[in-house]
Amino acid sequence: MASFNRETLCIKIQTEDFDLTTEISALRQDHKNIGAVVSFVGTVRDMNEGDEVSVLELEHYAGMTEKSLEKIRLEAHQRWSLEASMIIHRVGKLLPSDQIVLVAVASQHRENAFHAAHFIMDYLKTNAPFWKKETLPNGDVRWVDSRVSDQEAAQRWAV
Amino acid sequence: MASFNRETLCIKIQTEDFDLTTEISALRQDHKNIGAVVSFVGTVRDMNEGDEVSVLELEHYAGMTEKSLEKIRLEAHQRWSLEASMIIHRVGKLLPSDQIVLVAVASQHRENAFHAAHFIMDYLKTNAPFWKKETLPNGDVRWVDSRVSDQEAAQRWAV
Amino acid sequence: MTSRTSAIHILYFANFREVLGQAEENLPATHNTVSELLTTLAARGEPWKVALFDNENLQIAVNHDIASRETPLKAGDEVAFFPPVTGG
Amino acid sequence: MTSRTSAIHILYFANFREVLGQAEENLPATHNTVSELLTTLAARGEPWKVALFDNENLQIAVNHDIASRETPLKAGDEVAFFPPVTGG
Repeated sequence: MASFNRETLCIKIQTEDFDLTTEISALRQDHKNIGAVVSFVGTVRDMNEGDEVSVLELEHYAGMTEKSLEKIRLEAHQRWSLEASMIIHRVGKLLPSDQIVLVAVASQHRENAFHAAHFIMDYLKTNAPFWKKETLPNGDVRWVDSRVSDQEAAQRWAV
Repeated sequence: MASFNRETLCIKIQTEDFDLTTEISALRQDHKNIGAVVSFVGTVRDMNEGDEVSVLELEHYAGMTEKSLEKIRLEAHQRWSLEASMIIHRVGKLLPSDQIVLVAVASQHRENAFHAAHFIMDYLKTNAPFWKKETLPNGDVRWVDSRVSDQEAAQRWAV
Repeated sequence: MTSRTSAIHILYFANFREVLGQAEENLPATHNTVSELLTTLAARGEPWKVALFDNENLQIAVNHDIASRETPLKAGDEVAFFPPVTGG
Repeated sequence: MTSRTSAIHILYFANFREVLGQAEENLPATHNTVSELLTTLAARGEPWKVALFDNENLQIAVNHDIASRETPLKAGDEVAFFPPVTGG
């Protein structure tokens, strides 16, 4: 459970891109009894609500972001038997097909890792203070609306 | 849906290791409208049934393996709206913490990718002809028993 | 001018920041709850009333924790107002 | 000796291969079902009867598809017998 308390490694908010292999290797380090690693990568789609998207800009609430992500991560560790987990979320300007977010969970058995990664993403979507603003090819700029489906997804995990 | 029919890229049985970043990049190529990529990596645990494990050897039924994995993959594409998916399974001798299997699924929305990756793994565990043989530190060699929990996991996806 | 430690520090995010024309400000710590603070802000006029006071989807955080209109406030607290989050 | 095309080709995997002491063989295509083939094999004695015929967990594939004891056989078919799979 070494990395369980290494908060600085488990939550990262950054403008730069991340490399999946590097991050998963770091996550697995010192945990020999891991049998399953589930990772989720969210990427910028080139379409939203029927419109082409040229640029996506991510704003966040520094300070609260880290705290809320760590709270979600620890909640996952309380609900499922996990060996390690991490969350990386990018902020700033992104382009279509860029990586936005990585959630990775390692456990002895796959069921726990699948549930925990899904849970973390659903909670992140509704509880972590990030906001997306998209620029269309004609120059129009608009804030992305929250989705009812995301609210419903998070509510399914209510205990 | 370009890679949907590129069977040679979607199913790989190999002795060599794989690199997560490289494989996910290949999976995402030519699919700009991907918003979610869920990957599962199975790794060799250093313990099984209370005993330390030194070496794990994977045998498979060449010919049937590819066919059964492709069947599982296509079934996932029929059940959920997916952009692309792939399965890599290693065979031969592996050591603790080595990567065994990669299942990666890309979709527009995360719910589909999470379900499909989980489904593929649960079906692979019970339907693809692979067998594990483990060597203990004292030299004892034994075939790994199938798990009732894997049967139950697969049955939960029955339609 | 109220100094930060004896005041309530307020932050506005995303479209709130744009509609209200500011990212942050300090107000006196004479407001005992978020609701009282919102009443003061609503008195500034239409955009404040619509974006915050009347907004059923208003999200509130006090000292980095999700809060509600009933959450009590004291000097030094950081209050943030923002629309529903859309990260991930 | 039966040639492969006029025969049924049989494969044994994992511990079956070890217990039965062989990985593959050809038998005449005079067996109309997997069940008939299993009866022939069981007549060879204890390990064959125990590992295959009496084994409730016996897994069967015919031409790379999961099959059952009732699956019909014809010349040229490939039949595989194996224990429950444990990959992944």
